[in-house]
Amino acid sequence: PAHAAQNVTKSWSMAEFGTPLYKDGIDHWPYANPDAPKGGEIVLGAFGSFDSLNIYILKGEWPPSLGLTSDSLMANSGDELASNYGVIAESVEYPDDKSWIIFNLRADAHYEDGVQITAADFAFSFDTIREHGRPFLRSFYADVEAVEVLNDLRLKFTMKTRNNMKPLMNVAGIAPLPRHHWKTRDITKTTLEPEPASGAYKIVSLDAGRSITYELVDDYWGKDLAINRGLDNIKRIRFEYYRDDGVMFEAFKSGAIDFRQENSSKRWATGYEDSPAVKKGEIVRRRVPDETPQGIQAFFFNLRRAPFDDIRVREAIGLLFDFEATQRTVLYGEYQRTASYFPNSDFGAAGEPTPAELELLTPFRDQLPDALFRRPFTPPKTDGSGRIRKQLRRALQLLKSAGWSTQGGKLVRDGKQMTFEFLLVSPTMERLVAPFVQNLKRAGIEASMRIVDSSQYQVRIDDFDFDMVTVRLNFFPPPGPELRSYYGSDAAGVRGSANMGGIKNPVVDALIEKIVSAKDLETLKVASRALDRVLLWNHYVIPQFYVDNERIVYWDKFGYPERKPRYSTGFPTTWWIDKQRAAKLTLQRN
Amino acid sequence: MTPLNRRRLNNFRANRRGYWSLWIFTALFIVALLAELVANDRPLLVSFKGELYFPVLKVYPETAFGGEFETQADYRDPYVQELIEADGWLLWPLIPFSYTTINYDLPESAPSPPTADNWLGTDDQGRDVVARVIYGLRISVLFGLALTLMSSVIGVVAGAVQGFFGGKVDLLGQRFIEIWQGLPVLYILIIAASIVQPGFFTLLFLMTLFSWTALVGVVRAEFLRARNFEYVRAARALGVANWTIMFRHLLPNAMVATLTFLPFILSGSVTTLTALDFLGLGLPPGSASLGELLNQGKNNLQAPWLGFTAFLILSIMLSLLVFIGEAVRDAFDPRKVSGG
Amino acid sequence: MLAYTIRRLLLIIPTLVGIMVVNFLIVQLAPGGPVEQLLAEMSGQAVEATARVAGEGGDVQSGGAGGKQTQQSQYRGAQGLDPAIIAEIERDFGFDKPMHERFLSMMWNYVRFDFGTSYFRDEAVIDLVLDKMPVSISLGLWTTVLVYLISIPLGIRKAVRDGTRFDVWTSGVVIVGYAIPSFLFAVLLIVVFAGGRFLDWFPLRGLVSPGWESLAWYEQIIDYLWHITLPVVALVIGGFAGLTMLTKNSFLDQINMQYVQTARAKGLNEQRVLYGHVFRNAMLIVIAGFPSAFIGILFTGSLLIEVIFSLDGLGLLGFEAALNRDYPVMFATLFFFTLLGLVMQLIGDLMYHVIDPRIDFEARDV
Amino acid sequence: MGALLEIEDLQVSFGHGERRQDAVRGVSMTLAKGESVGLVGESGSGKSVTALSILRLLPYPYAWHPGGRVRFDGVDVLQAPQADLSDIRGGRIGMIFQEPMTSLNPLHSVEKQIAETLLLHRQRTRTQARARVLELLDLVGIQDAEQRLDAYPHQLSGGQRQRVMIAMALANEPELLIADEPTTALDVTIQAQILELLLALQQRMGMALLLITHDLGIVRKMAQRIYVMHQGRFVEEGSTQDIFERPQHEYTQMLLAAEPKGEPVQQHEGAPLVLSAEDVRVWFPIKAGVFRRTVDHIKAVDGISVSICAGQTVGVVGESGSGKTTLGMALLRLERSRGAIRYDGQTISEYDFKAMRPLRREMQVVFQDPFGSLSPRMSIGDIVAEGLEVHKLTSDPEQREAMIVEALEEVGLEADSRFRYPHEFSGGQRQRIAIARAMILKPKFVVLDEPTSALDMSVQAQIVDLLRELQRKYRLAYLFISHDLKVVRALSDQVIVMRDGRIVEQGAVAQIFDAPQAEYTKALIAAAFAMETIAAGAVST
Ligand SMILES: Nc1ncnc2c1ncn2[C@@H]1O[C@H](COP(=O)(O)OP(=O)(O)OP(=O)(O)O)[C@@H](O)[C@H]1O
Ligand SMILES: Nc1ncnc2c1ncn2[C@@H]1O[C@H](COP(=O)(O)OP(=O)(O)OP(=O)(O)O)[C@@H](O)[C@H]1O
Ligand SMILES: [Mg+2]
Ligand SMILES: [Mg+2]
Repeated sequence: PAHAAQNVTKSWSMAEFGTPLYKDGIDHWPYANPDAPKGGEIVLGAFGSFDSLNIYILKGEWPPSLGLTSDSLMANSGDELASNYGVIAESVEYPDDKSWIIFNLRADAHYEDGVQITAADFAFSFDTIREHGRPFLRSFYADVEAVEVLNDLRLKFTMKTRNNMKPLMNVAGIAPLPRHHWKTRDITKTTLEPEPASGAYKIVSLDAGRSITYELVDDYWGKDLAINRGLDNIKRIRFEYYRDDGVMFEAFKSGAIDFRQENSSKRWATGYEDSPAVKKGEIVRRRVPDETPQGIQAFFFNLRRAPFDDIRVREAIGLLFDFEATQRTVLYGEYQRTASYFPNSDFGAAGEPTPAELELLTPFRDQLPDALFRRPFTPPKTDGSGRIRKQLRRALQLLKSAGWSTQGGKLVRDGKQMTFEFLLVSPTMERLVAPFVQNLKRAGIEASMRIVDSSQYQVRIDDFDFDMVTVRLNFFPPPGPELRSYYGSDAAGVRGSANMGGIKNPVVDALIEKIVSAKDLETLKVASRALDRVLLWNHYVIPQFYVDNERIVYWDKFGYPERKPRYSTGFPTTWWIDKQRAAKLTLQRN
Repeated sequence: MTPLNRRRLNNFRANRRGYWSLWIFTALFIVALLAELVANDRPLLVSFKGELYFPVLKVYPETAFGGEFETQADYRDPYVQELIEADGWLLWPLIPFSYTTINYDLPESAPSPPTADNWLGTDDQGRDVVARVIYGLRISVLFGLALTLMSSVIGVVAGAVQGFFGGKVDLLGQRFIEIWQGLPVLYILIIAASIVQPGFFTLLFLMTLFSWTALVGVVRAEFLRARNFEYVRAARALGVANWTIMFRHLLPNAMVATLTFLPFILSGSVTTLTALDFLGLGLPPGSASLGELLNQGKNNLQAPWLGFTAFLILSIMLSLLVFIGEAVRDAFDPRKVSGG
Repeated sequence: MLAYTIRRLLLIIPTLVGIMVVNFLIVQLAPGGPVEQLLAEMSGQAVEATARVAGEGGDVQSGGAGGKQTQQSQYRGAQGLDPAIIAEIERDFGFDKPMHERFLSMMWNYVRFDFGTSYFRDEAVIDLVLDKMPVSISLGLWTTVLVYLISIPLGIRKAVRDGTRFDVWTSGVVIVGYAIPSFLFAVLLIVVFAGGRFLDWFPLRGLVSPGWESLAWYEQIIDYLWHITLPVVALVIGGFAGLTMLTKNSFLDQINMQYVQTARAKGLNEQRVLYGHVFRNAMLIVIAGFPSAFIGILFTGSLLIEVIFSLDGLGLLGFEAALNRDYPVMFATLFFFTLLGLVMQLIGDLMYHVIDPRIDFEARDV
Repeated sequence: MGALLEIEDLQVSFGHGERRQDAVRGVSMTLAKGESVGLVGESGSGKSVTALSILRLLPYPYAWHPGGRVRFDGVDVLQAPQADLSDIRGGRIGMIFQEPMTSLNPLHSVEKQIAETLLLHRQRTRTQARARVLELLDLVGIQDAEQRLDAYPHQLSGGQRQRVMIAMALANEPELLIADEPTTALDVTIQAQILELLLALQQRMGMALLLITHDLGIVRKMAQRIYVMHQGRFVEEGSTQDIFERPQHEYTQMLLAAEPKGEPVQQHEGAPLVLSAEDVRVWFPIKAGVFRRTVDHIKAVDGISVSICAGQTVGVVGESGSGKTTLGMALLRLERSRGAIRYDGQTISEYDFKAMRPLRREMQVVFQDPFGSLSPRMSIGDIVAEGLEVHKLTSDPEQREAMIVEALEEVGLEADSRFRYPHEFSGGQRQRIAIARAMILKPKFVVLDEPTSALDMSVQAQIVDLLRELQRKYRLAYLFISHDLKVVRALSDQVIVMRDGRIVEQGAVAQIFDAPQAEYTKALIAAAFAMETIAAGAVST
């Protein structure tokens, strides 16, 4: 009744901004092959262990592959970042002010055991999250006011927020919990008993912590949905768990694992050459472009502490980070230098400021460096030889202007040498920081490293008890309110906040508000680019790098569609087993 | 020298392996102690405009050689080298790298395999392995020796006291040690790390706290047995003080386990040192230690020279120590008489 | 001895309590507790406990969710977690109560053999431990058996042939074995015997094959041995040196004693002299030290091997619990193993007396 | 009849090069089946080493044979393979070692030690072996044999250990028995019993006997021929009768002439009381069961009172195992005991170790087991000098050296021996080292526990003279424990006769020896006397 006055959108799909890419009535995803043969069996490696199948509660570790067994109300396409298409939901309805959303469920959706999926199952899901869910899950749905079962096939969520699409998008991702199964079981406890699957795969066997095997559900209700055509081709997928990454790698090379996403540049560069299977072409190594926007990884100065409160000092230190040499000597040339707070995406600034950006920024002209308005920000670039005379010269100039001078080879002010500490949690970062430390030493700065364990690290970060850390911030495009906690002045003072550097800048605050309140994607992008420039030119961090491609290696037995989804490799859902290749491979290997 | 000591010395010499091991070990150790002169990224001697400079010992700004920076000269920089060679010369140490020197002139990403420049290759940060081994040996051996000495002295004394006196001393001492051994080492280290800056001596102190208990059990057992021997009674009859009985009569006869374990404790402490690294309590990152090399070997299986070097050094060191230990044993074995 | 034994048994109680109190206090002092651990995990900063030993898969990338953003990791980078939620976690973990109360209730539970459940896994600690037993016992038992069966005869032989070439090369071999870092060796074994590069003879992981239950009993044994071979070899390799040298040296110590001459005069052959007479005299330390050595191998010795061969044992459990601040698991394992250790220690002491009846534990007042 | 044992020009050396010592410098002897041969000679002359060579038991390769051969029944022992050797050792040749105190495996029970050789050479069942062990223990005169089966060597007295040793050697009724001072720790009655046993075996089995002893009476009684050894060589050999009646070599003559003679030092009237003890008791618990609970006690010393004045020697004689050693230890507060002990006016029975320490200089002891009482890793010099250091008698290193040398020379050892370790000496030499260690402190009261048991007559006489000399000079008080009644008589003014931990008789030496009252004393004296007569008889026939 309250929303009677509003315009209600009803659709099969929705997007956080603008309209979804694909219209109702598509035959299949363009990145799926509807003629892909079904069948076959593959083994994949997984790291770590699992001891539970209950993903809702805090306790227990569950296999991430569990997603294979459940469908949600809606799912996004592989070509978009923020859009949803109905899976169990046939259509959605929501008003202009986005204060609620109603899902209309498909009547034929049912669990693997034949029981129909109803609105109450989702309500049960949601209540479970509310009552017993992991804190993270709970906070994820914190914007939801209430859930309401209108009838068996109609489900309504009301939101605390207005005019914000995000909560709607979030609830669309909820998967049903089979109430009939849980009636006799306790959802607050871990379990190793699979529940009836709502998705394409079901669990056929598992051995806690060691392996889990999925198999296609015979009469999966959704197999003929357009969005599912050509997907889920492999009949059986087994995940085997390894405790040691190196061993998992060996297992892949010995043929015990079929597909592997190589996330180590070192291994990518050096691990495969001498394998006979690679030489013979039995193992395929491929690099596929990765267009997923990424979070920024950077050295964060603790701006609360001297001398990092001085922008000249920050810039000088940034000059001494020799990315090019590092790239060459320790990174195998596999990385891209990060030059934006929103790397690998078009939310970040590129080139000279556009008129639209300038328009946003001009009011703050006197609070911003002049260069910002004229030049694109580029991180310092060296020749990669490891000798950074040019950068050093500039850095020393800057430092001098900030009141530092060299005495006996040391950089001092008021008789004290500049010293600071890199606080690290992962020992692998040492390789990156060590050359940096050496360069700092050349400038007479005494930098040291300290590696601590996670809990201690957390405490020190929470207490802002560090000089410099290296952190990677999560990024969920499009940028939104989380920027307040990342870069907002208010967050700078809150213990445990994500603004660990302590950025306090009214310009930043103002721009963030612009982003959060943006009505359409374009405005948002302009604002985020402007913000990017402001942050960059303030040298709050020393950006590091990111990888813009995914490296996959697999035994040559697969077929895959010509076109891959934009934001993923498409494995394993769009891939299939190529019988011919598989046969040839078996022949060769014996 | 009394004939008895001469006899011991002869016995020691007669064990050729042990004798040579001692020399080799001493030589290695001396080289390691002089690491700065053997492996350094600063020249031993620079002659510039007729004047002599000692960069290893002193800090000279680049401006001293006509350069532009007031910070310390980077002698590996071709620019600086040209400046100096224009009017002088440089004398480099045998290995022109220090343990922190990053060799940027690598054809590929580190770790890179052995070459004429880097005899044992570089580690995964592009640092010369030979240089790191030399520096690492120094710190590891010094640490190992100190730790071994301290913990075995404490351990032997504690074990001896318990075993010799028995009764309440033993009963309570043992309970104390049990509780002590039950201490959550990991947490204490974490706590310590959050209070103090870890360094050589902090680590030495902390590790001694926890490693002295290793020998107590065996020494105690040997003393419990040996205190029943007739010669102990004879010593008592002479009025020899308890402590003298313990250390003059019993200890030499209850040293089997201690002497056997010493080399192992020493080489073990090398690895302990790195086990702590990740707690933020190891030696500061970047320090050269054998354990660190070992760790790199594990993380870089594709670069076998790392693990292999570490393993080689460790086994050579341990072998030398064990052989020296055997020779010492022989020297003090009354029944062993050298043939020559 | 009876009185002594009873006294010792009674003393176990205060010792145990002492250890628990000390641990409890110290653990409270350590920066970062389970709540922080959980927060670190939720914000993606946590580094897997085993990453330190197992090597991280990734590159020089900081914490934070990897490239893939799964539903589970969509936590919005700590927008400052709701204090209410933190309070709730604290309540869940029992941190809302004062320290002494927590300690007392824990001890009271332990007395009733209730060891609680893990913070992070929904399993009774007892079950967790029992679960890991097969792996630990397998590794511990076989390793111990092999090490002792090989080292002792070897050490004896070395003592008899002290200074010969045999002595030298065997010393070399055991020392090299000791110096080989066990993880390197394990990985080497995997690469050579279980990888794709050379020989593919042994399985890579686990204690038994999938579907082991359905095998015939002899196949089960074979399968088990097949799986256990590499890990045990990797564990054993470093174990010989100490014991071999200890045996050798204590034999050297005894071999010239008068009673050995007597034994020879009886006409015993060398073997029987060594094993029948010298053995017991020389092996006091070795034999009596056995129980605690076994405990050591069982519970801590095999962490890396467990990780590398994807075996879930007590070593790993304890280590993860300590790093993840999973206190119930930590304290329960501590309690359990300390108790076991104390009993073993007592048995070891009583063994001294059995081996050498001259040994007693009384004070000497004359 | 072919010789059973032939030794041809046997030489034994220890060490090489500079430090080489020639212990045996070429000896030859033959021994026929059933024959008894005596080997006598100076302490340290190489008797034991010769005996050990016969079984190839020396510490090779440190010990070696520059030349010579040993043949036993045609087998070249020094070259024989291990298997043949095992057969001969223990099976065909039995050996009684000189120092029974240290020759038993400390961790094996009596039963195990004896049964082992039985099981090895005479495939018997365990029960058979056990029966035989009991029989043997009975034969060698150990009472309550059944109870003693589970005893460990450290729970036995010196004599008991020696008898276990004898039982072990005799267990398989060997063809040849090498007995190296087999009766040193035995009282005369037991000694007689053992010798009877040996004779009987010889007659019954035709066992040959190589008897090494310094007790001429025993040789005389047992041996048909005698070899006299001096400085690694046989200086004389011949039939017993010839040797005793017409000794040729001057060393032999000296040996035969030497005998502890003389009278005890004359006592001063009213000499102060040095030590007195009342009702001393030492009970050793007997433990049984899994938890080793005490079920009974061995009353080693059961209510003994003694008092010793300055300059006085109290001899203690008695059956082996009667508690003599234990009494001595208790008086010195080296064994826990009950009953009051007073020394020099102080009641020391309540003193703890610390309080006793200053007194130790004045109260010394020579242990019955000299080998065990010497720290194996200390040189003789250090051992002897230790007391000096403890009681700070000298701080000057030169004076210290001089004192050591003097003490060693007094007991007939070379000065150079101070740089050697205990195991490099002969039994008799070790005994003298122990004496030197006690005497160097110039104590006031000394317990001498069989101090001369391993010494030949000449050295014995020297030592007795030394003791008397010291006593005269410093008015020493001795508690002299011995089986050798001759020596006891030569030294003591008072004698205590012990049996089963109690005093049987006590009195002045003349009274005990000439007019014994108690049955046991009578038997003891008679046995000693009988020995003499038998020996004499042996000579005359
Ligand atoms: N530690 C002990 N435990 C049990 N019994 C012991 C112990 N020491 C000695 N005995 C026993 O005490 C008794 C007395 O022993 P002791 O050594 O005093 O005899 P002894 O008179 O010196 O004999 P011998 O002349 O043979 O040396 C013996 O029966 C012996 O077995
Ligand atoms: N292991 C050894 N090392 C060096 N010298 C030794 C060793 N054993 C014995 N000797 C020396 O050999 C000589 C002979 O010793 P042996 O034991 O045969 O004397 P013995 O005639 O039995 O004397 P006793 O009557 O005192 O027992 C002695 O001088 C002794 O010092
Ligand atoms: Mg002798
Ligand atoms: Mg005695």
